Amino acid sequence: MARLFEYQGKEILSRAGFAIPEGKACTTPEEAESVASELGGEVVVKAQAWTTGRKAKGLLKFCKTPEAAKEAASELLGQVVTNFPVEIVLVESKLEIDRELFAAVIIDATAQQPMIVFSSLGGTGVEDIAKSHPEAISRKHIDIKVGLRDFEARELVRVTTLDRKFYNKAAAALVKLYKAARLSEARSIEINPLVITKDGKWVAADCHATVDDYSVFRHPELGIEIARELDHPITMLERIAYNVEKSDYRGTFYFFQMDQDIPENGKNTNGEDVIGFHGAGGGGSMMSMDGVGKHNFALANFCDTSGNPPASKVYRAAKIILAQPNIRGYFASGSGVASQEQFHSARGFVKAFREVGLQVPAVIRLGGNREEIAIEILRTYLADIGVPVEGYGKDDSAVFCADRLRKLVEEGPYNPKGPDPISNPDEPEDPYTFKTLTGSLTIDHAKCSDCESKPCVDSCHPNILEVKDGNVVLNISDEEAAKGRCTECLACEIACWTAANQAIKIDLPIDGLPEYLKEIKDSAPQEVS
Amino acid sequence: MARLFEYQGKEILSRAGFAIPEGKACTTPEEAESVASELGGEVVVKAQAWTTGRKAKGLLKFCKTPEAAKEAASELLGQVVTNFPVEIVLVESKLEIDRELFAAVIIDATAQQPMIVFSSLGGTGVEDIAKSHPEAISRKHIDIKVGLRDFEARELVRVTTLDRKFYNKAAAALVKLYKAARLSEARSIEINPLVITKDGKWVAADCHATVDDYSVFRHPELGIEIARELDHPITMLERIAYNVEKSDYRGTFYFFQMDQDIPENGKNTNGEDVIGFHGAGGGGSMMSMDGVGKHNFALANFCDTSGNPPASKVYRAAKIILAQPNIRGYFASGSGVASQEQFHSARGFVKAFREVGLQVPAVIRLGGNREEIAIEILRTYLADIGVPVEGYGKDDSAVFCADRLRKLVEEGPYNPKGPDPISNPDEPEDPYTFKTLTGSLTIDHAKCSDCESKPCVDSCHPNILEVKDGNVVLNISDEEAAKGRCTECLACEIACWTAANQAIKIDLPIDGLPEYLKEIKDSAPQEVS
Amino acid sequence: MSILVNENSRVCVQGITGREGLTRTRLMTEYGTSVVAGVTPGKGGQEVLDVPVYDTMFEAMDATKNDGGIDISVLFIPAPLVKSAALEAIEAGVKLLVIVPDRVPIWDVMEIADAAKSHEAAFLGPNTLGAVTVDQAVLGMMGGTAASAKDFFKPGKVGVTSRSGGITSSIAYYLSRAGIGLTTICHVGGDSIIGLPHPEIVKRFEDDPETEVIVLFGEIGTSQEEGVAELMVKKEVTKPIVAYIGGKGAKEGTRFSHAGTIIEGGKGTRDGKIRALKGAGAYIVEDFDDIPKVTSEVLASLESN
Amino acid sequence: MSILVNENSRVCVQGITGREGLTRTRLMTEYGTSVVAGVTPGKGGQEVLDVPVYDTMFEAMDATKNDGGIDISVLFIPAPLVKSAALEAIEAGVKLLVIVPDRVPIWDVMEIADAAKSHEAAFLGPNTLGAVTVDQAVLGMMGGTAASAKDFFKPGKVGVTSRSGGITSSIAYYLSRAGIGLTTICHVGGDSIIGLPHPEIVKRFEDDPETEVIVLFGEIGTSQEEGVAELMVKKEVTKPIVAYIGGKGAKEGTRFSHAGTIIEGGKGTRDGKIRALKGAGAYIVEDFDDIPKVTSEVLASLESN
Repeated sequence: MARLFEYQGKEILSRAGFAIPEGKACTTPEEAESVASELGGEVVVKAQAWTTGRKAKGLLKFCKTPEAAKEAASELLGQVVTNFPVEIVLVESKLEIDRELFAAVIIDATAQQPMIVFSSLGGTGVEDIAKSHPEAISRKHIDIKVGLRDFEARELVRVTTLDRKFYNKAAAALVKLYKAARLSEARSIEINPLVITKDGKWVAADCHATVDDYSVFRHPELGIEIARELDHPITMLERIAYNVEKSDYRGTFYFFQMDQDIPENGKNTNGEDVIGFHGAGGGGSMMSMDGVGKHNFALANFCDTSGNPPASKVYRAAKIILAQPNIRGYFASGSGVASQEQFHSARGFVKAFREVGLQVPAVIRLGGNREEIAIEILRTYLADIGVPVEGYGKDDSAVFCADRLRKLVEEGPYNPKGPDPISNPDEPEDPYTFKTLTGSLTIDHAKCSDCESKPCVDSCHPNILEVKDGNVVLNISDEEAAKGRCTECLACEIACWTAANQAIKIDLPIDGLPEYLKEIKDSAPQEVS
Repeated sequence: MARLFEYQGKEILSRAGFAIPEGKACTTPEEAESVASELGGEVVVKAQAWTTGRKAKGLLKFCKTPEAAKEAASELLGQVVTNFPVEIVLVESKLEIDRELFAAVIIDATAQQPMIVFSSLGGTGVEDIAKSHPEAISRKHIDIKVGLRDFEARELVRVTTLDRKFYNKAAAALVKLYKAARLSEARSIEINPLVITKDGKWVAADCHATVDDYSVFRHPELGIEIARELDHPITMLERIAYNVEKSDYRGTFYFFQMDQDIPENGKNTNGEDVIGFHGAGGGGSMMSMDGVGKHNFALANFCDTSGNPPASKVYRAAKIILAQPNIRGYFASGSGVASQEQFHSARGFVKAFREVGLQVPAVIRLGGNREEIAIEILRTYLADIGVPVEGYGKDDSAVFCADRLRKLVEEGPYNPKGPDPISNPDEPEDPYTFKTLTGSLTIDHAKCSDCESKPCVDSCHPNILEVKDGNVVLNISDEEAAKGRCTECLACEIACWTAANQAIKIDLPIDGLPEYLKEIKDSAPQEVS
Repeated sequence: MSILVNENSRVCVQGITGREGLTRTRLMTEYGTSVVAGVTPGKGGQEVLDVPVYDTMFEAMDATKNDGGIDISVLFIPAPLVKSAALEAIEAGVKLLVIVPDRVPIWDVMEIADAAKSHEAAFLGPNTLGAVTVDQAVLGMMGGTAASAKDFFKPGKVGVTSRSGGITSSIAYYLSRAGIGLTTICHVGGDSIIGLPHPEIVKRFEDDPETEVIVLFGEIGTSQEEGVAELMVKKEVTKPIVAYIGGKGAKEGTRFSHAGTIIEGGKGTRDGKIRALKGAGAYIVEDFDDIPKVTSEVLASLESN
Repeated sequence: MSILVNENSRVCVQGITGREGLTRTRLMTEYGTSVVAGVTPGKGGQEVLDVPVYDTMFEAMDATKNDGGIDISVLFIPAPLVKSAALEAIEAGVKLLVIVPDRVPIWDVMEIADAAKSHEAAFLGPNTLGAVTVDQAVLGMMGGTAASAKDFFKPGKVGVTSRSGGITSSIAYYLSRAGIGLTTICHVGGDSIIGLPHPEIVKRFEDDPETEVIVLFGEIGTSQEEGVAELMVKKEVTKPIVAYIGGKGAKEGTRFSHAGTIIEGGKGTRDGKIRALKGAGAYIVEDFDDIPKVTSEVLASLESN
């Protein structure tokens, strides 16, 4: 349910033919000045921010000259409003207002229908109007098959206190408002105030809109880069995670930061230990968060990999979580009894933890289908990394697991071994490479040909490897592998590493992460010289 | 139900996302050459004409070079096909055809619903396919509220003999076809053949479309100048009439020519006397045509003014009918018992006949509401024009009236008086002018002030005239008069002419008619010198 | 009895404040039609010819519901706005619409038809002059003024259904002049898709105890007349039908001013219609002026039975 | 007895030839679900796991109608195509849909809901793991494999309804482990508009003679739990309800991965839900791990009555 700024909401309205004030969104004072001068006359400079009552907060400034608009813009730009810095101001011609009304389209989840709301009074909060002047407001569910027809809109406004001379214009405006919502698949569009100007036009003076995250893919016209509502400006790490999510349709991946500024000792101002959190499934994640909360932990982040994600996705999620500096532990826990086969996740953890060189203790609760194998994988392949990683299953509660992490954190410090990837560490002499859905797999046939047992072939979950002339190769086409027949389950790499010649390297790049890590490292406080 | 050319139909398809061959409509051989050269490779040059079986008729030419395309275009352009000269050729890349199918959307008037028809065989007439391979065809009525959904389209094609590997592409194509029909409000769109190319694309190789005349006003994208289907290219006079029709919403006006080449003696090749025909109402007009047919008359034109048209419209229709040279009589007849007040029409005839200077006898059957007054008007104001004009009412049948015209025609020749308009013949000294819906009215106050009786004020049907300071003026605003409060009933002009000072002139221009008349006159056969 | 409308029918006029709306409301009320409401959005609150005007159909329905609501709505609305007005009337619960305007886009008509079907409503037209139940009520503009309508049409036992508006009045007048009285006369409308084509009207006449003979005016194009013949063959219509089919002089493929009068292939031809009706037992009149004579003979033969 | 599905229910899988469709069809059939048809447009004619595949739902309906047709369709379809597949199933006459996919656009869901209403059909989801009627049938992907589903869930008298898929299995497993058997367990789906929210599922449990106690897992956001409380107050639901509401740790306004878990003003808060349910007589469990204990006590008290 991504929120839009006023100017974006107005663009939606305008595309549906709804009148909006003349104006333009500006990012610099100079641009504001030039727009004001183009518009001529008095303008209003409006901070684009997710808040109400902007006038009272000084976030709207009326300006009689372009110079005044420039000054207003430079005052507004950069101000922080509810965590977000103002990056855009909307410069518009001032409206000559005759009266103010209210109109909105929202989705009524219980009725499973869109609803239109109209009030012949506007300007102030619609809840207040509903209390003080209920006769001014009317609302109606809309039949989604036929939309809002003009006669329905007229009937809607007729039962308010609107003067009947406005009925036809009101109906025309509401029909366009609904059309705007329908065309953009908005979750809500609210116009408050809807203004009748002195020359009789119906103009949207302000607009609050939210759109449906699930449909933005078919609305490039909305220009929404990241369809997600956060309570802070999106961080670099969140952007990196979002790109991973977007480029892999298999299962869910969701990541956001809750503490971007963890002190070096890993304790927040409440004295809680801040940990990386890796949930699985919405309900299970929240249950698990409740669990860790009981043990004096705070979360650096929220993360959810679920819906049968491939090992590669869990791997990337873990690497992103571990890119947060100064966390004191790693806690992964889902609902406890997952339907998905848990060994995929386990392998993702193994690859990530070894590659990064895990520095802090981790508790991984992998309850569900094939959890025994999953726990065994963690135990086997992470035993030597110098910090404890404990795996648990469905019979161990989230609270118990959080308690284990508490104990492990307190039992430290440990001697982490540092990075020790499970991939072929050498430049391959005789590389055999194919693409996977989100990365690539390279077998060094120079090493592979020496191997008698070929454990990788047996371990391959989708059965796409075979031995040919003593080497392991695909038994499907490269295209099929790249389209997803290779499920990136990581089993072959682990098998080759532990039971054969360490000939395989699976490369699963995360766009932007290396640069991000470098930047963090460079900007870390230097010792005073 | 205006017919579209192939290239126009394809434009509709293309707007809805339906694939059409690359190409362009051309009006000159040079343009065809240049388009062919842009397209590259083999092209087909197709005469844009309303006929089927163009290939057999040599109206499609495959060309391997731009020069050949140029030559083909010059052969095709100007050929006459079913009365119409070819003015446009469509030059398209030749398709590599794998198979040919058929698809159409038509309107089923009885079911009051659109219908989609699909055939897994195409290329030849769909009626033939229906007979020889009924299993290839399926059809379905479409719920107009929701349109054609992809799953319905799949089910539609499933019950034909189409190979199932094509189901999804077929459904996508049919959904687009319906969308094309819906968006353009077509009466019918027929794609035959619908081609699957060798590289698997679904392309409309040909397209026959007709659109709804009543909705073209909201489809400027169709570029239809005259929404009417005729069996000949539109004539200048028809175009003049159409512009009158279009610019006056009051009542119906419909005119087309049936004989554009009347010999000087007014007799066609069957020896029938050709007359000007002026009907009123579809049914009444046709009945009246049946009537004249019994008396060895042929029609120069069909004309219908009905639906309560103002006098001004009847006036213009009469002038347009009389612009046809060499007619032997004028026959006006409606259903016999019209609901509309007939004196309006009568005044229209009076003004037109006097202005033009009627040369031939006329029978005007004005049966219906207030017919007595109407007949009286004709009798009174046309008694002196030198040719007989007889008025009849509801108790006189069309056949009887046609018989009267026969007798009058045979009783000639007459001595027509020539033009003698009922308008103020002089340049006004003290003009008082206001606009009416389709013209203007001027009173010469220099003449008006002398008049005691002011019969114009009493005769004014909508009561918008009054005497002020001895002169007749509007008692409403100029704007109101221009918007239609002056109904152009012509009563004031006739009253002033016959009972007062001939001070009024009502000017009701007919765009293009003076120029047309001049051209006819100039091009009339000159006496051999 | 009668069909479509009688003196007790409660009628609304949509577009009552317009030029045509006003004129025809006068015709209707003066003739005796019970016009109980008018609707023009934005002009509610006034009275027109003593008829209260409302802003929406829902309001009109609501305001009249204690007195019996609204049975019929007559539309005098510009063609591009007809769809909205018709849907409003249908959704407000009106069961019969009379759509007078010409040139209503055909896809709009299909939407109206769809809505009518799902609300069990019917509509006469578009492009209809309306209907008259003689000496009881006028719907639309048939007759022009109350005085001429009273003068033209006399009560009796014959129902008239016609595809031409002017011809409806003509037949009704000529029958009345010949001493043959009428129940209801009805112009089905001149467009290719209409709400109540001949077969529907004929069925209603069949069910009307007062109508003894049906006079039908057909035209080339559409399959309405063939549909009537089918009803006769299936014995769903058993009353005698006197039919005249116009269009002798029409060339195939040439379009006259009715959208309906297009001959498409072999369907809808004059000959085909006459053959079908004759085959089904209708009395075919070849000469328009003979309609009263034939009708009178049919009536006489009914009485002698 | 049970709700939603039993061993006799005839099930279709839409998208049966896809990755998930194939895997979950195996789960369903191995568990005992009667999967009688699969549908993938363009891939009809083959068999998948002995299930015949059809090109359209209409074809599937037609092919199976002599054996009893199709009761339920489970959708494994990419989110952008769900609307079309769901409307097809509904219009073909299927009365219960299980819409597994995540991220179905909300306006599509409203269209599905509208079609379902007018065809008297219901749908579970979107974004649901499905439902299991223990030892009879699985719909969707709950349990992962037939072996684990058999292992996790034991039959008995308790119905489970949950807004979280993983938690549905968890509660069902922990109850089973504690010796408390189950009738049907159901994940209502994680989106803000879902076809069968808690109140609808609870009503079905009320009508199911075998279900004696209902365990409900709620979350912040939406008004589903408040709806259940209302049913209890109105006595439309009289069976005991054991409820746990998750989201203690959620900050207001912050969005977690369920679209539903948004707190809007005072509505949909954890406290409000608990208050409503408690007020209506539900047994509120504060500690997730206590669910089996409380359920067992409620069952015991039922028996002692």
